[in-house]
Amino acid sequence: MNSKTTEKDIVIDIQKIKNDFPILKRQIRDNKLVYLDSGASTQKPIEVINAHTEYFNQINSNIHRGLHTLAEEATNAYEKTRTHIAKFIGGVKTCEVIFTSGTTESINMVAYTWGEANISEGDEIVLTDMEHHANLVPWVMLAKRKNAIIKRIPITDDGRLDLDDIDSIITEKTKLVAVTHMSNVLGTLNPIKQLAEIAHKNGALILADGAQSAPHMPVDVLDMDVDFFAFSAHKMLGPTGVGVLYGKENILEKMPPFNMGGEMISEVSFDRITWAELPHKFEAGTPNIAGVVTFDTALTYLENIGMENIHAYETKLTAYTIDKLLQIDGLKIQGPNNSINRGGAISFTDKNLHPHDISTFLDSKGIAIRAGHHCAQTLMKRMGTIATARASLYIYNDEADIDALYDALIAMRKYFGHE
Amino acid sequence: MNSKTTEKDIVIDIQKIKNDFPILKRQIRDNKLVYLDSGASTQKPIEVINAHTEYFNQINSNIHRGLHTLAEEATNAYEKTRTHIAKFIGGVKTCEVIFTSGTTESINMVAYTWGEANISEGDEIVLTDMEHHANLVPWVMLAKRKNAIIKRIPITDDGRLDLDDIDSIITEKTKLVAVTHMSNVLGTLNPIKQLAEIAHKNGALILADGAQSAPHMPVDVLDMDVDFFAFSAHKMLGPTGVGVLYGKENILEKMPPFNMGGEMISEVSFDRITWAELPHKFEAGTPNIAGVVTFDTALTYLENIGMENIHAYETKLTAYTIDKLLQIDGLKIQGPNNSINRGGAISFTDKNLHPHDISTFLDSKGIAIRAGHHCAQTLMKRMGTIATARASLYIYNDEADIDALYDALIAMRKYFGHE
Amino acid sequence: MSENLDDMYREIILDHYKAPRGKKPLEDKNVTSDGHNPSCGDELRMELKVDNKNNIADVHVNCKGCAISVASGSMLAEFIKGKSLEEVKAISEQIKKMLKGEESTITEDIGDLDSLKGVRQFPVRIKCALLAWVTLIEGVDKFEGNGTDSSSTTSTE
Amino acid sequence: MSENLDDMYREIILDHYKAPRGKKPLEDKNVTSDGHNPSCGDELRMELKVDNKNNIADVHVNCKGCAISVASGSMLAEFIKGKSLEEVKAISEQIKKMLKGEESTITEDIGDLDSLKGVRQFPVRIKCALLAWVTLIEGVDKFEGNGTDSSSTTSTE
Ligand SMILES: Cc1ncc(COP(=O)(O)O)c(C=O)c1O
Ligand SMILES: Cc1ncc(COP(=O)(O)O)c(C=O)c1O
Repeated sequence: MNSKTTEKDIVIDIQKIKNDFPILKRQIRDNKLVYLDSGASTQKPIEVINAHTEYFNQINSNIHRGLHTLAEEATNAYEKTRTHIAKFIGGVKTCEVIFTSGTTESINMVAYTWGEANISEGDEIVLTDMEHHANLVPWVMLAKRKNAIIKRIPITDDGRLDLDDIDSIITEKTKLVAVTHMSNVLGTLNPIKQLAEIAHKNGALILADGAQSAPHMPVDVLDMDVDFFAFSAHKMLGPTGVGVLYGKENILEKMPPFNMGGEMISEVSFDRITWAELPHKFEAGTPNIAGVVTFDTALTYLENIGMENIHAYETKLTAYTIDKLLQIDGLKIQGPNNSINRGGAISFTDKNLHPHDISTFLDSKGIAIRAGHHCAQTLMKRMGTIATARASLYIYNDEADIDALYDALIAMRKYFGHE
Repeated sequence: MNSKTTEKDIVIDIQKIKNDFPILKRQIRDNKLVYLDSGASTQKPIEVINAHTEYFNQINSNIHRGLHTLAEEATNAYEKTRTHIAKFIGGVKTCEVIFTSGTTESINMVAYTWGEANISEGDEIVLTDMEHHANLVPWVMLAKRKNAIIKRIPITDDGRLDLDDIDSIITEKTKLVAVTHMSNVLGTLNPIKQLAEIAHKNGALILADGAQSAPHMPVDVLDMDVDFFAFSAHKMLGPTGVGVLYGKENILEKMPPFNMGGEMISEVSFDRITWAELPHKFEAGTPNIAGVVTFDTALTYLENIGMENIHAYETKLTAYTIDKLLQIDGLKIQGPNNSINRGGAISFTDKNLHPHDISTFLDSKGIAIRAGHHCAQTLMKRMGTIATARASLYIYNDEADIDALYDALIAMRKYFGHE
Repeated sequence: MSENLDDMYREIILDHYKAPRGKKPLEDKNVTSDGHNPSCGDELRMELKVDNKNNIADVHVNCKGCAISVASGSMLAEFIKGKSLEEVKAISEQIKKMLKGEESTITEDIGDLDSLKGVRQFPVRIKCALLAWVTLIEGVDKFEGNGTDSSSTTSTE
Repeated sequence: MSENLDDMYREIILDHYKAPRGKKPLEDKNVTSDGHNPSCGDELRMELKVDNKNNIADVHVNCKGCAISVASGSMLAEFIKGKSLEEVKAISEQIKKMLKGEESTITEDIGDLDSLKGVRQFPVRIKCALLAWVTLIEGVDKFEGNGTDSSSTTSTE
């Protein structure tokens, strides 16, 4: 990872990258696939696909406790990814990295364990008006169970957090601030470090939902000083069914376990059960071993390009995209209208057309975007819309993809008679 | 699946099968791998490995809600597996098949949702003395939280359930009977249908842990009349990170959801949240899509051989294995000494050697077995041992593998001076 | 396969979408029924005036949604006007079957409605086409249940 | 690589395993320490007689476990007899480091103990070799804490 990259340093060999992703050669309805749905899930480079095959051809075995060669190799490969992640997110301890099945499980794990043990009647949990359901429903339901109170940081009309009244929102009553690092709908990047400071000053913990940030930029959980950080492998070139929960050691130590079963216990009798050490306490049963092992290759692929480079490249492409979309009459960007402090999840609405019609039409041109409420119904309400169309970018996208999107949107307005 | 198979009908082309599994060509410490650890996790045939690659090369996308071609194809492929499983376990409704990350999560899901809602102080939960920690720790901890009572069905010295006093164990106080269909340590097959009848007569539900049975024999959850049934894909030629929870529709309907986030809600506001229909209510967030899709191919592979055939073949090989092991002085089979009503998980102990030494020695000959408590510490205590060595069989094993095991065990006793 | 696209967005559908029928709210209604697809955000309000011979004297449909749900609502408004509740219920069930790809026994000429068939190739959009029909059935059921002014909310999900 | 196997199960280790030293329980002990590896099921009881010059006058080790944990306990019994608590603590820390692959500064001749190095190639077995040493440290700590008869339970997991 480069420490600092200016625009002219951006070295992305986009043709090489496109070639690394076999699916991008696919034809969709007679057009070459233009994949602009990476916010939902990214495509996988051939290295990752091969690593998965290699694992099954050479190593496949259950891990831990096994004394034979395959079990040991599988365990080493599995733990290698853990070490890699610990470095990737800023150099934390390996015992602070817990494998889950995805961001959703990571956040639910905190709600069911830390939340059940620490939230009481009258306590306050602070969310924002731009949370994904994964970082909203668990807290709303926890608050219901505990008679706790949900407070929300509002957003401005252009989709930024509005921190004007933050001192009346995060107070000494606050037990947890749960906030997305980057909005999956608006693209907005939130000032996590600043919020962490405010939370800690008030004696609260902070959880950052990194599902949309970890794939696209350097992440340093120590510098941000978050207590929990959650993300998913499938949104960063990795396999499905693998996620991460980072938690500070002293907090994880005190948390009760979540799922219970093999590997997460030390001693079991019908009267007394003791838990295994971190991180195993939180990894019950056979994990997604092949997935975790493969994730290592995805991280290496990203690091070879460089997370700073990726962020810089995507920022440039985001600016290009916003610029193009704003040239289309009747289209509105839902979220920041510029590329400052935002990522490449770009939502838009058409004053005449429902996002579903937009998506169906674009698909007929081979362009994959997402349309709907993006698991953010409360945000939709705030934006005064029922759904948006969303193009979301990654390292395998280029200006040609955006030009194809632009042309298709023009053709669409004609098709539906809204020229 | 053949309805009835007599011994002479068994048609297993063992050479073809062995060839289908690339890893079986691997050399371990200068010996060809002899894999006898399928009870922990099975190897994968080339078809399954290819299906996984194909998914990433051609279809990969997030599912549901997506309106583009890839999303639709991925959704169809994902739901196809659900339909397949519904048929595989006896012809249940697709809405009764819930995808989880494994047996462990399946059982924890029931404990956290049905259990939290239905178990009260003084209620009784009936387990057995041969449960895997995955079907023991969640219930013991639930009982602790609720001041409920754990009762156990004892086992006989040769590892069968002892049902003599069953009427005093399962009573009107019983709310749940949670029992393994096949023991991962002893190999014992339990009379689930009979237990279900007794449970239901007493107004209790029954959960069967099918982690070790579903891979090895025809399973009909309707005929057994179980309320819940849990199993893992990775133990039946499928990927890691995929499991199934079957539950009866009317019971699942009434259960609150487990993890919360995207896909499992219908409407969300800060005041009111409504859940999605079955099975989606229980599948929060992005599931292990690639894994679920690939599992379909594993099931087809098994069905092409035939579950009746598989069971018959393994029964024969189990008899052969037991017979061979009993020829070795100082070795004791922990579990039934014959192949009647048991599967191919064969535990043994040596009167002089710790199972870990057995396993390490066998590994030096390329033979992979498991040694330890097998996540069944309470069973170990009951058997009066601290650990066992376990050889566990699958369709790619044959008598030559068992002969290799036998020869190595003889060599081992010599090596450690216990001839 | 741009044909596919034209299969769904047939000219007749785009025509209904661009100029929906039954736009005018009724002054004199005795059924109000609201429909809703949370995952799409589609919202539909339907008003019926049922006369004393149990015929539908007038219809109003207001749909905020995609082209398919709007067009489906518009076609419904056009088609059911003047029909008896009996006829309307029967045809609604048939349209539901047609959209879900089940066997339907439609023999009469259903005119524009036939064009909804194209939606079947887009499974995620079927519920959009269904919305108006499900809302109608719900409204009629309620009406028959109490015989007077009735209102209800329903969803196709 | 059967060499590997012989690396771990060196002749000297098998020798200790087959005939463990310190087998006899002590009549006159002032430290009892129990060790335990739940995942292996290994159990070890250690008894020490510490004389009034703080030297270890006698040792008893009883280990129910694998060849490695038994041999490691036997070597320990042989090695520490007659040494001072000071020396014993120092060597225990060094053996722990050696087993974990950290840099150790052992200069003296540790005799048979050197053969435990081979275990490092079998990471899951390291805790078996550690058991006796960790149990010893725990026992000595307790002894120094209260100066009289002390007992404790510990684990390497
Ligand atoms: C009987 C039994 N139950 C449950 C499990 C747990 O399965 P998993 O680790 O796939 O969650 C196992 C696997 O070891 C098992 O053998
Ligand atoms: C901001 C955000 N949080 C959480 C999630 C949930 O991630 P997953 O579905 O991988 O659990 C997503 C994915 O859509 C997301 O964008």
